[in-house]
Amino acid sequence: MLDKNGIAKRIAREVKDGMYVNLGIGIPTLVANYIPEGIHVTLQSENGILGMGPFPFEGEEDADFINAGKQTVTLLPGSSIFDSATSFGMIRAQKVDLTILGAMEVSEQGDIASWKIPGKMVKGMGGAMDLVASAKNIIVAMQHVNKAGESKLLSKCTLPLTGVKCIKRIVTEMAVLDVTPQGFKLLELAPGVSVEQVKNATAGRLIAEGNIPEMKID
Amino acid sequence: MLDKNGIAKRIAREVKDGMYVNLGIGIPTLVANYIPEGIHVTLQSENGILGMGPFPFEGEEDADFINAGKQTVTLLPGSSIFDSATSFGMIRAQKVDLTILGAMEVSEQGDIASWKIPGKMVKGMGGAMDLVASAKNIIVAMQHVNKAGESKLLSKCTLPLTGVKCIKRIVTEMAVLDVTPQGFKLLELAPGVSVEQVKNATAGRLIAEGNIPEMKID
Amino acid sequence: MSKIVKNVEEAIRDVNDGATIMFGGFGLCGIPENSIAALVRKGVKGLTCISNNAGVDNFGLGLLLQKHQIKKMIASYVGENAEFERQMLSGEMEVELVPQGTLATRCMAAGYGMPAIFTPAGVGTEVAQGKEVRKFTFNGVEKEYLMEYAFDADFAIVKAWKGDTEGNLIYRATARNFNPVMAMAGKITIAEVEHLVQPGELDPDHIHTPGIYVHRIFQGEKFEKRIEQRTVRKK
Amino acid sequence: MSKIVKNVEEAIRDVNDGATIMFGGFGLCGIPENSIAALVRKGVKGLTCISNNAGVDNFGLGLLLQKHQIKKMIASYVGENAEFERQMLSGEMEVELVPQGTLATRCMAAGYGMPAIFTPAGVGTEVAQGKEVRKFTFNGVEKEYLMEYAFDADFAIVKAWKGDTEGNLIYRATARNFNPVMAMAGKITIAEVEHLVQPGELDPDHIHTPGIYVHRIFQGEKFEKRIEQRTVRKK
Repeated sequence: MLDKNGIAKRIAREVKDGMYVNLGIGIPTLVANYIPEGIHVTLQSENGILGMGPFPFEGEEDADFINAGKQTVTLLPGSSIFDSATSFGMIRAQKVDLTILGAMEVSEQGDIASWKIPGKMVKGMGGAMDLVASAKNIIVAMQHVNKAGESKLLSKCTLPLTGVKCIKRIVTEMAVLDVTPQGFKLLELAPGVSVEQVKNATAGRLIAEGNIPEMKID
Repeated sequence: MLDKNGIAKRIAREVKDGMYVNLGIGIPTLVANYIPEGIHVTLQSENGILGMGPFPFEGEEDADFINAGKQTVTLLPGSSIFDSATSFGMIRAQKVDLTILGAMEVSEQGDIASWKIPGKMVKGMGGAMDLVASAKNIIVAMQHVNKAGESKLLSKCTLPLTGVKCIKRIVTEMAVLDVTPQGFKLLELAPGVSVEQVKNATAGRLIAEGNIPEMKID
Repeated sequence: MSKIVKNVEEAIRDVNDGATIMFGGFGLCGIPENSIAALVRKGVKGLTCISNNAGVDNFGLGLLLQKHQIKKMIASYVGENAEFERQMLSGEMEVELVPQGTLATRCMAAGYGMPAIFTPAGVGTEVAQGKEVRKFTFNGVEKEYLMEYAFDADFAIVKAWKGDTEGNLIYRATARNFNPVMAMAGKITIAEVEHLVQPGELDPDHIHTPGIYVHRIFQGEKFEKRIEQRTVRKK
Repeated sequence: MSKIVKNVEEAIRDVNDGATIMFGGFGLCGIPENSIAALVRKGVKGLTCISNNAGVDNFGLGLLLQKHQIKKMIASYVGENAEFERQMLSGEMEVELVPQGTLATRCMAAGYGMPAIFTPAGVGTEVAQGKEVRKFTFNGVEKEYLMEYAFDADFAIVKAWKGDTEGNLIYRATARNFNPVMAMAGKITIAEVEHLVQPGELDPDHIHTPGIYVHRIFQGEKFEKRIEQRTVRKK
């Protein structure tokens, strides 16, 4: 089983040189810490940054410099600032190469639910609906099961949807899976995790063919 | 009869303090020279200027500073530069208070033709179609008759249209006229011009009620 | 005809009960805090507020919320505000949740004189309910889009870093966010700035919001510029 | 993966016969003159060019026109070019005249991922022929609008004043014009700049075109920057 940083490390391997990447709140944010040396990646923050840098040094934080999670950040040399319409314009126009975000549920059709639990929690969708509707390459970073022990990889989402047929790949603490027309295709297992365990934790159709390799992380 | 500068002078009286004004090529451009002292007007040039100033001094012309007529211009303090989409965005959103442009023909319904003579001349509509379709207040500056001596104020335009039901007011070398549901309403006469002369030069319905005052110009 | 108003009270003088107002800002970053405080003092009620977020319990739009001045909130993310959630779940306040890009683009549409736009955001979700869905082939891909209408706001209240007396505005870093698109979209646009300067002091090439969009401008008395999530690293 | 190309030939290496290309510029102001000259030298044919104007007889797009490299021209105003008029009237070249705001907004639509937009420009004129007309009530006024589609261009070739190696661009004065909206809209965007600088030399707040839109960038060898209408006043 991976911890959150492990999931982030595995996803960081999907990031290629020259990519523009949007990282959602939570585990996706951690991905920035594990991007391999020598790879030049530009981070987009949908509140209006390209070229987002690390958190500021203590005492250098500035209220005018925040990311989409409202955290104080810095800008890297070569960065640019733009308004919210431009930001989502570049997202809709698929200029952002890779989007990594969290989810409450993903269905075997690639539907995603991530913003609302009826009667309980409604934080709003923020930019997630725009991102999932437009991004050409989306990876979901999440736990395989929720706090109640129920699978988050379903044949059909039960919560209100964020987007339909949009998720391509999922990385959890247990596995890497692709959404295929036949169902969730198991690509890689986390160290110490068996196919059986993934099967038990996956409510939707799982395809596990041949010898499933172990994830490479470091 | 007025000369071109006379027409421009009369139109300049329509310009009020605080207005944002777009001036077309030709006579409209001359209006800028006659805006009364003490009135603060901001000129928009649709290639991307607010706060356009006069022509540069000899030797100070710069290829990067031009107006919509491709003439070298200067910027006034407090000016701003923007792209073409923003420029026409502010035009469509009716942020520009007054548009002054030329025409080949105007109909008594307020239709305007100004961009094409089939088989003869097709320069393109440039920004004219956008301007007439959106502006809340449009004044046409033109000669009352064309070079062949034919009226340019018609019951119906004969040339391809630039816009429909959009012109509110016309200033020619002979008169000031408003487009009304009943036809061209004669508001003012140029010095030395009679109602009869305007009638003869107007092919569309002309309404001349009561005593028509003489234009005030200076 | 000067755009300068002498203080925030004069700037919001005709913001009355029932007004629809756009508020610039993302989280607490770049919000027109002087104007919000003045609206609280003025006590106008029944407001429809268009803003990406709803502030926190004791700052930003949260202050209007506490006084029950907001009838309807149009926002994309309201997660940081307990009182908001209470008023929403209890039905005291009407809430329209809009995807963030749709929110920004509906502002932009108003500013660009476009009555409606098409976006794929929300297709197949509850956001699409009752909306026109249309297929377009764009860049060779056929896809469904929602038609979303331009906002129609009586006022846009924005905050800029610098502004001149012609109404030209320049924003600083991510305090830009929704401010420029809302500034374009208000029937009356009110700008509070940190630094009010004379015409000619701002470079025409660097203006973010041309003055034509701004009807009233004033230098804010005090900017707290509260930080919502202070995240730092050690030196 | 560097965006810097060593010269204009490398920048246009894959601009082949039949390509659809957007060219920034208004009149001769802000046109990518190095790239146009290279396309003339390369001799690519059958081009569809999207540009507000078509240059003059011996400069700008007029050079491509002389060599009969343009199959179709999409423009708003072509009045300054005798050879253009000849090719258009004789039917040698296909011409689509588009209102200037529609031209700009169709570029913007592509850059903003919007498949279509609505504009009142051209309603009731021959521009409306064959197009969907739709009524909207916007700001309380009911009006007819044309639906116009986003452009689909293989390349956008733009000219900026300064650019950095990340592709960020800054334009100077009215040489901005169509360049930013076209830069956003090209599937491949090529930028020629007067000054190529290192990352960090441009202020992030003053970038007109964020680097994400720009795929190739180079410093032009020579900029003639011809003036079309030299108008001056005496000192």
